[in-house]
Amino acid sequence: MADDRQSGTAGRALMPASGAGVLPSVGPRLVTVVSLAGLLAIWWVAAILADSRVLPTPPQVAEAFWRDAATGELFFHLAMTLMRVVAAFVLAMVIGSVIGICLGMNREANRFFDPWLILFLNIPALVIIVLAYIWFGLNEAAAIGAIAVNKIPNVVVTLREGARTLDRDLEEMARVYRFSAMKTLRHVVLPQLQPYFAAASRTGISLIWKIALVVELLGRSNGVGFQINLYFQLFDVASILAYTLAFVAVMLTIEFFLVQPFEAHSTRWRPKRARG
Amino acid sequence: MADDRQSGTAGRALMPASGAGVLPSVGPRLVTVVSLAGLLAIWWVAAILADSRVLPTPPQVAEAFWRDAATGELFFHLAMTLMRVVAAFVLAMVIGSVIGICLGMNREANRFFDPWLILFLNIPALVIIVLAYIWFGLNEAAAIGAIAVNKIPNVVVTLREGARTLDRDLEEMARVYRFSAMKTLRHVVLPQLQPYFAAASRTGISLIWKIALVVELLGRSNGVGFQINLYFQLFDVASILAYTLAFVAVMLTIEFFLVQPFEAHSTRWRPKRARG
Amino acid sequence: MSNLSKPIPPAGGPNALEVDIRAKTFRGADGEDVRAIEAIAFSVAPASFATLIGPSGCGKTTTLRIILGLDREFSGSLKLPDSGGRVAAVFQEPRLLPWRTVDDNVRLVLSDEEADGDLDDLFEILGLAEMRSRYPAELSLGLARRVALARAFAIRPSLMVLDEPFVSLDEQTATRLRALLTNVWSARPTTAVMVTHNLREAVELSDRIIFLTERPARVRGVYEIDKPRAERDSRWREATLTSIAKRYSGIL
Amino acid sequence: MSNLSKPIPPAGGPNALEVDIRAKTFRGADGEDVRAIEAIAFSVAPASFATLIGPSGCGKTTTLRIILGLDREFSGSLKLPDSGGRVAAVFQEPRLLPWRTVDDNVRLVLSDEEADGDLDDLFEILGLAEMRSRYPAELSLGLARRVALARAFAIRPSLMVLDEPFVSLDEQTATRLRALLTNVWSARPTTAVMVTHNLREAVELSDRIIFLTERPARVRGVYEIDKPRAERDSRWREATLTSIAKRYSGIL
Amino acid sequence: ARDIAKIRVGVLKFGTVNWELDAMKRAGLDEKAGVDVEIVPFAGENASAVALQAGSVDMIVSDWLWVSRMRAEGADFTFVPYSTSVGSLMIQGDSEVEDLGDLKGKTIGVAGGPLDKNWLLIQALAKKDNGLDLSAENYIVYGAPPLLAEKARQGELDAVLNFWHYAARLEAEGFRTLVSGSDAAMKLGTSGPVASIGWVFGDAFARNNEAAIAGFLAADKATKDVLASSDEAWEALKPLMKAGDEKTFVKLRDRYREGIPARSGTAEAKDTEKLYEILAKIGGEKLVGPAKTLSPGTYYDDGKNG
Ligand SMILES: Nc1ncnc2c1ncn2[C@@H]1O[C@H](COP(=O)(O)OP(=O)(O)OP(=O)(O)O)[C@@H](O)[C@H]1O
Ligand SMILES: Nc1ncnc2c1ncn2[C@@H]1O[C@H](COP(=O)(O)OP(=O)(O)OP(=O)(O)O)[C@@H](O)[C@H]1O
Ligand SMILES: [Mg+2]
Ligand SMILES: [Mg+2]
Repeated sequence: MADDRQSGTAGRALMPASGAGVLPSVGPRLVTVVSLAGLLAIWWVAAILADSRVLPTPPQVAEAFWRDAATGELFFHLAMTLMRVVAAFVLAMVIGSVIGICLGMNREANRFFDPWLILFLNIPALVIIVLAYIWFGLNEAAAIGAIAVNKIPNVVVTLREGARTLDRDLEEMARVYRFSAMKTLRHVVLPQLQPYFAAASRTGISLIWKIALVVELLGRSNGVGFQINLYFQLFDVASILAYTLAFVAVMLTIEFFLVQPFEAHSTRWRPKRARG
Repeated sequence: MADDRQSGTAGRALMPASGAGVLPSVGPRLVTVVSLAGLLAIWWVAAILADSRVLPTPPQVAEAFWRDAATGELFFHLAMTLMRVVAAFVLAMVIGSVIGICLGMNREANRFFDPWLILFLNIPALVIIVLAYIWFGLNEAAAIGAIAVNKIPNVVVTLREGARTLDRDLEEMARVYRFSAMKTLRHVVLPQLQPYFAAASRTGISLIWKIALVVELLGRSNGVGFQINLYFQLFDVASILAYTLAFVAVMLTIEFFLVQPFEAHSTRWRPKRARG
Repeated sequence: MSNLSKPIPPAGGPNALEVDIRAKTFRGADGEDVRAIEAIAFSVAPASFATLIGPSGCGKTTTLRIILGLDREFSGSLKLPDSGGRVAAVFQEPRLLPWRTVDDNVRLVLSDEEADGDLDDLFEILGLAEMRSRYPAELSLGLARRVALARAFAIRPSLMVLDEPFVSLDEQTATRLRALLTNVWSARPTTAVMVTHNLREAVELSDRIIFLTERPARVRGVYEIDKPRAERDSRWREATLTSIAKRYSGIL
Repeated sequence: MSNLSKPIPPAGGPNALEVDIRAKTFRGADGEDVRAIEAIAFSVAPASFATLIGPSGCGKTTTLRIILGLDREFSGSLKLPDSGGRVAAVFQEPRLLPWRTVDDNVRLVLSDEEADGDLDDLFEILGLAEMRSRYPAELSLGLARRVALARAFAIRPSLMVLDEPFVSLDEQTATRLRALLTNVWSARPTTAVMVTHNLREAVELSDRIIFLTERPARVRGVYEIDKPRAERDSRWREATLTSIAKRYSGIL
Repeated sequence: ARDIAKIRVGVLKFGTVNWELDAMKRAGLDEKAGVDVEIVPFAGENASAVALQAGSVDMIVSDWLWVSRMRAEGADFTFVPYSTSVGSLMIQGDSEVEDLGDLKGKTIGVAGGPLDKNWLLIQALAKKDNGLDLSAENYIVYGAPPLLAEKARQGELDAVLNFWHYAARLEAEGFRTLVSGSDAAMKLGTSGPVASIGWVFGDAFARNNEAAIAGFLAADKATKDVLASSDEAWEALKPLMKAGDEKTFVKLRDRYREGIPARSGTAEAKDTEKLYEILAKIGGEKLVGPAKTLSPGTYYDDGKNG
């Protein structure tokens, strides 16, 4: 049987490969809006069906949001948490990446420090946080340090896997052409680690935020974690969700207006997936 | 200036590339033992210097360990936690990988579900756990489900990054040679995702264990998390560390006797790093 | 490798391969368009062998990708000899699975029934007998290219697509492999399209040579060869080369 | 690209390149040993051009890797022409950084002082002028190989190492690039080692051809060429090829 | 044998309630009262609240304010007083602080967060007696109770408001009470100590398991009588209490005994309503929820007290 694949007109061929697809006419922004609307709809229906204090409807959460937003309280706590999250994130990514890349590239060091890594990976957040507070006092530095220490081993593990898969051919090329260490790092090593950085930072920021909640619960007097715990004692789920969603909204904004454009730019060299 | 690189004798050339290094005569097992001993020494010295109830010495922790080990209590709680960790791990890895690979390979699906993913990434563990307990009761299924739901978004994010970097050339080769979907998955896709699986499982098991602690705190009557919190209320750091280290020991055993041999086997095809 | 040892009835699809690419444009990462193909139209009769020759970067690989169905974003049409049949492809790079041994790389393209077949002859003739349990990273480039050839020869395709199959091999090995290809192909004639920069090779193997222009590629001319392969001796070859060189300046 | 436009005093290291590999064995992933090299010893006089020819998989690339200092696990010794000097290498695969444009890939090998230099001539002559802002994934293999050549030609090395530099190029382009190499090299003679499967190319470019045996590689013989490059016309070339073919059977 | 009523009680494993229930089971007092009490231990304060709402236990210990708020929002929980022991503001034994007024400018740790009842009462008291706004003019640290106790020992905190058994332990270590929650309440106008924590269970459960509730409350009273009088009964509880030393043990025992409510719930209700008003004023809607007064039915009415 002959197979006659007629591939449209000349106009089709001029279309960029990435633009075509199931929803070719729908812009990416619109997809996101539809997606969020879908999520809201599911939640609303579920809340109405459940009809329980434990799953409030969107308006109830909105009300809780406005109550605390009107007094500025919500923004204050959100800002405090964000400050801690950002500080700990930067610390953890920098330290964790450096260690991870070194371990991934050096078998002996890795063999030696692997047990330490597994230890630090598995120390409960509670233990680290309490020890940090006890040793360094109930202050901001202890809080941020404790969060970072919790996250560092995860970054190390992810980047170490990345460093293990570094392309040997390119490394050799860089060596033969006498690339300086900086040049090699910037142009050869880091671009290869991009997906690992992406994974480590996306999972990282969420992990850090979750640990920040515990840190605030155990020994800070402000922040979203502090508030959530307060409302948890009162079993006020609507307020808990209001704070959670405020944070999620911040994350979505960062994702769509900072991370995704940056990522699209830094991976524009990748061959597009075949769609035969 | 002439550079005369004399590269040892014939015997040297016969040595496998991977065996040579800074510690060529020291076996890998010994390195691990030395590493653990070093860790113990640091801890011991620090504990003696600190001389505080908050940082007990190794013998004090050992004593706490034996106290609860002798009654069998420690092993019971450890077993319960391990059971939950393993069940949640399997669930989270399977579900998360499937979703992650699909999203990584399909731009449209990813654009739609990305906001959902960010939402689920950032919902505090507390909220998920409480909702799970309230809706499904304080039972094992709710506990394990809640842990898995907490971890799934992380697996998704990591595997999605992996799936985005899949080699287009190999995919095309598989298509041209009419590989079945199963064959493509098994021989083309999954081997490329190995480092992402490794990262997701290593960080995953530790995250799951940490969430298990919270789950046990909030609604189980056994498990290491339950015990650690009890001892936290008494501020008995020695006992907390005893339980923590018991878990870490299990993880180390798994790492060295299961994960590492498996990994060495599944990555034996990788060209060895140049060590010029 | 049964198709090496016993004669097999002529195969290949029932129809001619008909390629009619009216335009192919890539959208570059910098947003600019790259016109790769202006117009390439040719057909390959059932069970005959066609070769594409053209300057580096003119659009040969792109044409093969379109034939293989790996790129559908072009304007024009394509008719395959046999839509259900299998395709044997040798890509311009080896494209081996790095995590599978040489043996497994070849065996994976076999269907489930053939998977346990005896590949000893094939590996032997390609000089890969010693390498079967190696991984691709342990091969030299020439060896890896031979594995890619083994993979293409291991199946019974209805269409063969070869992108510079004999490059990076020493003259002796290349000659041996060309002979192998001729044998395999004569035993079971298959519609075949090859790209090469080696006119000698083209003249030795093809029934029809299609010359392409610089990018964006157009067909510059088609040279038909009617002489049976067995009769193509070196005198005939030199004469043909000269006649081609006269007709298409700058080819040799 | 200054070394293309103005004449430069002869360069290359002050010493001969001396290679003396007494054994090179790989440990395969399956635990078995692979003897790649039995004994390869040769020297390349300062500012002269040597070519290695040998069967596919015999150990040529391995030898070059040892010269480049990428593999130190061999027994034997190595003397470089100039340990401080730079090395220009064309690997058997292009080895471009996929995340950098063609222009950046070439510019990155320049030292900081040269980095802003004018590369227009170089790109023009290699037929890459239009491709400078492209990424490697958007290039055909032939184009990518030319970028790798551009990279090697952009610097002023004291040693050149070329692994099949002109493969996968159409005859016209290859001829142009060989001429370019001859020019660059004559303007500033550098110690050079090349691997090729193309004896014609070797005869055209080298001062000395080293023939290797099958794996494990030994030196089969060395053929010296004294004729100045300018005087190597096609009649002399055919005669030389015949004489080599007579001496080393199976080469052509 | 007749069907014995069953009741599942969620308690903190190392909490005081567990001591009492343990003593009850040990003496078989629950069976004597015709009820089988199943102790379900938890590790965290909030776990039992989750368990009650998930229906995994029938009864927990919590405070009436929570019950009132939940009722206002539609839940059917009800409350029977369990103990008048509440948190106390503790200071180091050799501290120069004599009254709340001296706390100005100090660092104060507060377990339970800004909406803790005792903290609100003590703040109100400080404002009334000393004209001091504690939270505005001091550095307040909210945190986990064990952490704050440890920080007080370390001297990082000048004063700490903690739950009663942490307070008792600190007292055994030489700390002294500056003011307790019930002191503050009484100074603000209640006629006696009000039991702030009690047994909490659903109205529906009580309706369907009247015998179980009645039996349980009877057994509870009997247990309290035993613990109030017998020192031997306490010896058996020692391993559970993890007191550490004899002094702490005695402190814990004595403070427990002091906390046994003398009045019945209905008798307390009037004081509670007053307290609710005070709290509603200082804590605002944040604390008490939308209801301006104590929700009706907050105190369990078994229908016998008329
Ligand atoms: N994905 C792509 N995006 C943009 N341009 C592309 C892409 N693929 C190929 N091209 C361009 O299309 C042209 C033709 O490429 P093609 O690979 O078909 O060349 P070719 O004839 O096979 O050359 P060679 O002999 O070097 O292999 C080249 O100029 C190449 O740069
Ligand atoms: N890392 C390695 N591990 C094991 N064997 C190897 C490794 N690298 C090369 N070999 C083997 O060593 C031999 C020589 O390889 P080399 O790459 O030097 O060949 P070559 O002469 O360059 O061949 P070609 O002309 O095909 O490029 C081959 O048999 C190859 O399989
Ligand atoms: Mg091509
Ligand atoms: Mg080679």
